[in-house]
Amino acid sequence: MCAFQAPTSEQSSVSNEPVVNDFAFSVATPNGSGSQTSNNVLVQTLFDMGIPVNGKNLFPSNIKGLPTWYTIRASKDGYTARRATTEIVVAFNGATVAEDVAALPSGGVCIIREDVAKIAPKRDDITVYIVPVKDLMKEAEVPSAFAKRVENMTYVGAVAQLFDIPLDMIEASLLKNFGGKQKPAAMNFAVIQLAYDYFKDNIEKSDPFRFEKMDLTKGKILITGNEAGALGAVFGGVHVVAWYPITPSTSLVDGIISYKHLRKDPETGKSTIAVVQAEDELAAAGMIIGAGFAGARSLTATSGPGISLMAEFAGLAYFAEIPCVFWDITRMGPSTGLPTRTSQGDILFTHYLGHGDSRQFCLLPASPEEAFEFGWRAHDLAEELQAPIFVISDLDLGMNNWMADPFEYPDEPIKRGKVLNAEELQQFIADHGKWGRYMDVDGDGIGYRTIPGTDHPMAAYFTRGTGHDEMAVYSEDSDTWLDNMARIKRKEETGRKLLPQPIEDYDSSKSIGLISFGTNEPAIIEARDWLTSEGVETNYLRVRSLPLAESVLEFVKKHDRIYVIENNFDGQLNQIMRIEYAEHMANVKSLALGDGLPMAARWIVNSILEHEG
Amino acid sequence: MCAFQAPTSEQSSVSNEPVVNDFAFSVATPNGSGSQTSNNVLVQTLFDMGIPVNGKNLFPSNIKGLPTWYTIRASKDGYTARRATTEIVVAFNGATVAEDVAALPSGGVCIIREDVAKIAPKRDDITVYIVPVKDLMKEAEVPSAFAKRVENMTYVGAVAQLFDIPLDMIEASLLKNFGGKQKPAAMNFAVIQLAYDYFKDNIEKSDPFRFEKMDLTKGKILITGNEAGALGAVFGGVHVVAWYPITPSTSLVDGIISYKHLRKDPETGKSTIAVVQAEDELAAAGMIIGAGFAGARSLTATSGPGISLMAEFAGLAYFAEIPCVFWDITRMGPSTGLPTRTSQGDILFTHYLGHGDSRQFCLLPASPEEAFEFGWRAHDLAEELQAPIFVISDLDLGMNNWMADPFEYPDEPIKRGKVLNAEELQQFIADHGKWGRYMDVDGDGIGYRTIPGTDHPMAAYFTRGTGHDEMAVYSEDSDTWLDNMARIKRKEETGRKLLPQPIEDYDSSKSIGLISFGTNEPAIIEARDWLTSEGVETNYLRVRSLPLAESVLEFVKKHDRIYVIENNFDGQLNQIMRIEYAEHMANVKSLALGDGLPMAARWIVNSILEHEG
Amino acid sequence: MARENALGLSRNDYKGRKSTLCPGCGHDSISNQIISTAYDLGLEQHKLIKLSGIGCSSKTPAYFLGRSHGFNALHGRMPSVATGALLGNRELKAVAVSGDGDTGSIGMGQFKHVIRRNVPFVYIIENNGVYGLTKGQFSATADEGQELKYYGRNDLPPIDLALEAIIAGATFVARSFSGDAKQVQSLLQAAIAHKGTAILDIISPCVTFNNNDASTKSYSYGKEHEIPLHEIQVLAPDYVEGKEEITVGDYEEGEIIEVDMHDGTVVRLKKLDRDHDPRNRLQAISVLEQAQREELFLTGLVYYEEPRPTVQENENIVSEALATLPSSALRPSADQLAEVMASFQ
Amino acid sequence: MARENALGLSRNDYKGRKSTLCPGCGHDSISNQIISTAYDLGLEQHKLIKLSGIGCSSKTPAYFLGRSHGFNALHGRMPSVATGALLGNRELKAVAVSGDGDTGSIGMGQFKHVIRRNVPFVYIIENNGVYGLTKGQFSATADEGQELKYYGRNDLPPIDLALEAIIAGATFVARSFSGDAKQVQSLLQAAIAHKGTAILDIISPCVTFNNNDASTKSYSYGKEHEIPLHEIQVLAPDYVEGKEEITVGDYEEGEIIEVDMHDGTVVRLKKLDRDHDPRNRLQAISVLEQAQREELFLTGLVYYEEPRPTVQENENIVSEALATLPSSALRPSADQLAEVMASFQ
Ligand SMILES: Cc1ncc(C[n+]2csc(CCOP(=O)(O)OP(=O)(O)O)c2C)c(N)n1
Ligand SMILES: Cc1ncc(C[n+]2csc(CCOP(=O)(O)OP(=O)(O)O)c2C)c(N)n1
Ligand code: SF4
Ligand code: SF4
Ligand SMILES: [Mg+2]
Ligand SMILES: [Mg+2]
Repeated sequence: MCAFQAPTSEQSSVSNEPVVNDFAFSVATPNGSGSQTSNNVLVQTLFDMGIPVNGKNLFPSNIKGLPTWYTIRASKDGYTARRATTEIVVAFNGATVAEDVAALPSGGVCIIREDVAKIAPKRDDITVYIVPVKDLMKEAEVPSAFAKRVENMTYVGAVAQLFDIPLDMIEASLLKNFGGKQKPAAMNFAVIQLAYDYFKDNIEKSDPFRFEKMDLTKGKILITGNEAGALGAVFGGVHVVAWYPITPSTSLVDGIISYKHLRKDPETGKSTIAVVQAEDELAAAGMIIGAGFAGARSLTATSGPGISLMAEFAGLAYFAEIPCVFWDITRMGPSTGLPTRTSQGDILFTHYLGHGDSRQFCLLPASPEEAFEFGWRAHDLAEELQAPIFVISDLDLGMNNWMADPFEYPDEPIKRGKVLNAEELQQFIADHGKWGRYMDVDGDGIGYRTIPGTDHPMAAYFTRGTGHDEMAVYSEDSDTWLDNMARIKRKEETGRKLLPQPIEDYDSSKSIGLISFGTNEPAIIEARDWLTSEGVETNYLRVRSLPLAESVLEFVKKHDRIYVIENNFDGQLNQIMRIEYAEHMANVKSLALGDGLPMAARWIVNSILEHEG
Repeated sequence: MCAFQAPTSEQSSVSNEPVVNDFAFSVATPNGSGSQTSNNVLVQTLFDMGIPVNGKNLFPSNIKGLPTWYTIRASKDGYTARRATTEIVVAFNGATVAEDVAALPSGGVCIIREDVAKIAPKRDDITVYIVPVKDLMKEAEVPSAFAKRVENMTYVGAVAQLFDIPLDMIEASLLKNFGGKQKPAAMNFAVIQLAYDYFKDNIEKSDPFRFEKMDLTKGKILITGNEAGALGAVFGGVHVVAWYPITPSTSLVDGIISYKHLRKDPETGKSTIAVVQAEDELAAAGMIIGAGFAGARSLTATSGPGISLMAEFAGLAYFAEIPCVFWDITRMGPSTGLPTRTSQGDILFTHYLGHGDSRQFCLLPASPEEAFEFGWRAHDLAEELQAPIFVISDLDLGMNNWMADPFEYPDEPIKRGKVLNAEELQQFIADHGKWGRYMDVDGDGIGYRTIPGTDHPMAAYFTRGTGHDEMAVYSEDSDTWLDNMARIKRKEETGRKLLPQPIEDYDSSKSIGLISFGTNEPAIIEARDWLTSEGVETNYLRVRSLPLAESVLEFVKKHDRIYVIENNFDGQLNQIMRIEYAEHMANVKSLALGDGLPMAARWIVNSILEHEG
Repeated sequence: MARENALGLSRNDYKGRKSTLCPGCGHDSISNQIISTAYDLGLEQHKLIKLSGIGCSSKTPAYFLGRSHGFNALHGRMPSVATGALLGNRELKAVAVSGDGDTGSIGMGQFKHVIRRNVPFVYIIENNGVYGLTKGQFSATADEGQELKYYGRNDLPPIDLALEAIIAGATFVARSFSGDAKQVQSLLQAAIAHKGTAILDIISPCVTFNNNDASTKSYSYGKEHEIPLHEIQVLAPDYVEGKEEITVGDYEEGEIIEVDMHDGTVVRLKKLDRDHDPRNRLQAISVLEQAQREELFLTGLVYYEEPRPTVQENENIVSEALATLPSSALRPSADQLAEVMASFQ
Repeated sequence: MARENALGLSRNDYKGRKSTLCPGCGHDSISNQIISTAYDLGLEQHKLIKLSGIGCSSKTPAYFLGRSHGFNALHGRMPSVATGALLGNRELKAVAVSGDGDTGSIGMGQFKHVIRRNVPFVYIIENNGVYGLTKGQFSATADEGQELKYYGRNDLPPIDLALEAIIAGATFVARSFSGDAKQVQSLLQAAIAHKGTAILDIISPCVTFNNNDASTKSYSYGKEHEIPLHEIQVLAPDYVEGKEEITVGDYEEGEIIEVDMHDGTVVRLKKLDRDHDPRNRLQAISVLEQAQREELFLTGLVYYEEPRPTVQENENIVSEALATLPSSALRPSADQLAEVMASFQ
């Protein structure tokens, strides 16, 4: 396979006009060869040049050797979605060079390692630049222990020279990448410089692509969704993090570990966050539920297989009403599936996670900003709703670098929900005659809880996953059961309003509406412009939580035709909408593609044109 | 609480006319007091008298002491659903006597232990018969080790005398109950006789209820669904049973153990069924999947918490296409819920069990006959579809005695599906140039498999939950992934037609249709007659498998109004229908009640009249 | 007037709801010992939590310490819930109850790992050799070769949960018998003082499903075969005089082992027939290995080790309860966020 | 011409697909030893199955025995899948691979219980002290106090999987080093002959994440510190002469221990520096306990016991494979059904 697709006919060749800041290039290397640094440096430098950019890493489930691709897209118009096609390939992997070259459009560019070039297919309609890696490395005299990893700097030099990236800026981002450490930065830069000079002196540029400084990234940041989510947790007051490693969620917990220091007690230097690597996902879930029961803010991060394993605990948290936060950084399923490919394929299962009549609250971030915001807000919501909150992100958001605005500092005080301390409990009893954990005195389905350690003889209650009355006492009575379930469903309605509401771009003159969620956002933005240019005007609503907000239905009703766009196989958001609004789904069409790749505008446009055309 | 409900106004009193073979009585005792034998004997005897009868046990999640009720309903018209109300109560439990007496209709009967009577509420409008248990037991001179358990025989004698049950028939079923052992039967019968005589000599009957012989049970059997399912598995050729104890599924495996002898090798006396008590549900699932991989027929039985724990393995079996059978004897959830109460609350979760885009085949038996039939057929279907099959029964069917027709011997040869032995593999390769585990040469989504042990150099393949091509080789290629998923979904369509199709009672003159599944059947039968008598004519379709058969949609389309009747909170069959047929659900109404009790006709009738009235 | 402890509470104040277990169930005796111990020690119930898995045994936390928060979690998963709760609030003490099925079968992984993390709590296994609540299947501690009415013969060797605990790194491992009230109380007292996971494997007969004389988990077997490794006396931290008195006067060299617990409590073990020093790991393993081989019902403090750091110590968290830190400790400042943001620019 | 074994197959015929592990990974060496052993023994591949969990280690079954059916199952759940497969077809032999994370963390429960059931198969733990596939987190066998680049210090004591196996009732437990090809092959040969769960805990360096000299799971550490408990020679069932020869001639009394395996294979252990009789359970436990305490890397056959009945024997199933019984053995007759039905009338 290859990370990018062969161009379709309408895009099959590149014109000879200069192309500035509006093309994509893919770097093909074997996994574990250290190309990540090269790619990061390139992305960072383009970003520093003020060019809207994104980088998508398509890596294998393997530590070393299998093919990996990194696609960097610069877009003067600010589009940050994956592009289905790429104009330029850096072909540094013999194992994939055939497909990599074949997928280039006519007029495309191939920057190729000398040894790889020997086995590459020939094409007359593309420009080929050969990088003499061996010679350059010999010249560079890098200590042999580092040679392999530094090799990839040769293409950085080549790219910089060919497409006009200032070397000093490359040097700066290299230094940044090495956390300010001069020595490794210098060693790598020397190789870049050599390659740059080699290209300057020996290669004649014959392609139309070029970068030019802009100022569209000013004030922006480049960050992965998992780092953003981690920061959200840290600023959201998380106390207990329990997890079990699994791709692609691991870096979220790594992020929490690396920002734990922000939550040190200034006097003692001790931490206010505990991060425990559990023995498995069941234990991780149990730990965060235990912490939630104890009144602490807790979080786990996992992916599909972990979500499956946590189902029993998720049902307990739902039914015993324990605040806690689960992150699902979705990867491709079913089963172990494709551990390093992105997907939005867990939302139906997660929304209904747990046997019996469970229904979970889910947040659906679409960007680093939201990963941060939902990251802190999830802990407020968990305590306000006394329920587990599932933040469903995905590999694309979690592990790729996204351009974002610096995060807004949480604009509200921390909300701990309805927790009674000893005095408040006393008052409650005075007001209501008694206190019971699950009494719904406010009519919102949410009781008042006490936490262990509350020094009051009536404060204790018994938490359980078995049937219980409003005093938290075991009960098998039918009416008690029904009352309790009805209250929990009432809470669901409270949540429906409290959770992040959809974001709409609506104009009553348009009759076509798009509905989506999460990381499809950039592709949809691009697709809408593209569709407009094809004469198809669209409105757009992005769902940000489950259960579905009421405005989703309103949006559906206001349109003649709705397309629900998702990155999964079954069209699961559409399925959830069908469950909730079957009566109004006649004009709703599901557009679902679960191919493991971040969504690209092209597919959306083509799919919609097929119906609208 | 109390097992039966207070009568509604229209049913609040019993007339003075003789009532023959058409009433219900409930026996209230503390759990673990041995009343099960008494109740079984009464049900068996009524059955032997040819009277249509059922017994529903409402027991606590406790070994000894908490209240338990057993409701026996005799119905000359053959209705076997639970009745919401009861005319007679055998009040042998002081802890519940207040509610038990209060719930009787005016004109009802209370047969009460002497000591319980002392604390019972007084009512003028019911007939009360006091059973002097202590005196009778003294007279009986039962050895003290047995005294407690035999006490309950006193009400058997009382009931027999009061309502005209022939003592010799009681004696016969008692003997049967003790597996033909004379001694315990005689000891128990002596107490029955004493109570009978006491009632005959000292009590004047002043109520209208009476039993009379009929011949409506001729040729029928009385059996629990779990015994039926167990027999189905034994006649379905199951090889490997792995399980972890959980109410209410345990008796299914107990049943397999007790009928294992039918599958002994005649020569060696060795078994062709292995039954392993696993260390937990995850291991049980793994074992049956391992067995399925090895080509054996395998089964596990569990309930909701186990289904949750098996989610990851269920996804693996789905995606790696391993034949195996899961029984879910549903109990009340979410979470640990009410372990001894019935529910139909797992079908949505089970149908979509596993993260990613999983979708499981489910069978939904409604009777012992179907539990048997689906029991053997599930193994055929699993091997034909190369997929896990989930048989979703419930506590009501699984653990209560149901009247049924003797099971039909499987009318088809055992189907092992597409398995190639060495010669067939050779032929396949000759025909198709190669063989790959997931090649879809028939276009039905189902490949040909080989099993370990096949003596052919090309027979081996590698089973995995990760992405794979049709040769079963690991692949991360997008198109390969999509092709594979598309094939699996094609298989789903094959299954949709192959699974047991719905049973319809349709008459084009009627515009109202009822849709349901599983154990609601008897209540719906009764409700339809009742509704007819109220002027509301209905058609009826019973769903027997998921994904939904095509005829379900046809049925929906043919009606003005559809009611989907379920024993759960969320109306899950309705939700599944909405997912599949959103466009056609405008006139479909969900009637869902998940109160832990087997469904009663009254609720259905009232609910429908509310809408139709 | 009812007797009172140091907090002015009666023993009744340490009870929970009425038990719904079978009359005579061993688990109820253990609940009673927990109640007595907490009452005697004058424990503040609001500083305690009670946890359990699922099973008859796991129901019991509802029946003791009615003024403590409790959590009846999932089958086999109590240890993880305990870990989380004690990280969330390290000021709490936890008394947790599990069954032999709950711990030895479905819970084996969590049992091992909670010990390895040294989560400081009292972990009681109410060991009856069967699954009580699901009506009498063999558990993983059932005797090899035992026959049960419904489930036939048990072909598998029993798992020794005390031995498993030691191998997993437990620093306090005891075995006892629910019929030996005094020993259970002493061990509970010591376990509560222990700064680490304290494993109490208490044989606790199931009178309904496994009380046959032949079963090593029956009352009669326990009564007849219990061999205490030592007599145990637990001296509270402030109990100074008594300590000197007895040490000096009544016993000869080698007849008494004194184990100093972290909080000043002293566990004094008086030698009986056997020489057993619970501070020697290999000896503890050997004695259990021998007990297993020879079917000896040895009870007492089998193993004690100066505790390793607890999970909270390893996590290096603040000494107060995380759960009740003020909001100010929960959210870094806007400046700190700005600084982080700058690093991504 | 390539060399051939008794079946006329070359060593190549025992290979699988090309490995995708990191060059130099210890796991690849073990795959090679499996290939060599199967080739040398002339095993029929269609009578073998290969199983694994999830991890770098668990990928390896794709790289050996390409003519055997394989199952790469779920993380930590290989043992249950193996149990089911070997009940479904008892004529198969199984070689299973797991990792230290796969077995020691998520898989601890199944590890214990598969051993307790004595499922007859070869269970190889490719033990590198880290989670390779998820990029270098500590596993439960990591050294206490070890530092890793991303995950800081490991505060927890390592789990000794060999010791855990013995306590769980394993009848064949060995430890080895992937760098010691000869010993690995000998142990594999003996393990394949064993009628029960054979546990091989093989230290197998992760060159990418845990190959620092200080790590006890590194190549350099293994090379320098390995202390074989004995020299191992495995004599196939038909190897009679040699047996007598050596026993009589070359060694003195007490210098050789011969372990007779169930199928006639003889494992001959020649004494090196230490006296270790693997047939003594307490000795095996002690030696591991000591190794753990003193950080000794002892390798060899640590424990061997005359095997208990296997899971298939306990289940008392027919001696043929259940999976391929004829249909006639799968469905009782109509008469039998009628008889059962009558009993419910
Ligand atoms: C996940 C799950 N599986 C199975 C059960 C059913 N179950 C309840 S208690 C129990 C066994 C209890 O045995 P043990 O832990 O020994 O406790 P005991 O009742 O003997 O005290 C089982 C299997 C359950 N509740 N949850
Ligand atoms: C249920 C589940 N949780 C987590 C993972 C992610 N995961 C894959 S391999 C692995 C650890 C592997 O470690 P180990 O067993 O030691 O094998 P190694 O890679 O070191 O050989 C983990 C946690 C998974 N695949 N499935
Ligand atoms: S069944 Fe056994 S364990 Fe359960 S309450 Fe009764 S005696 Fe106790
Ligand atoms: S990461 Fe480690 S364990 Fe995995 S293949 Fe590489 S060297 Fe082997
Ligand atoms: Mg038990
Ligand atoms: Mg490892």
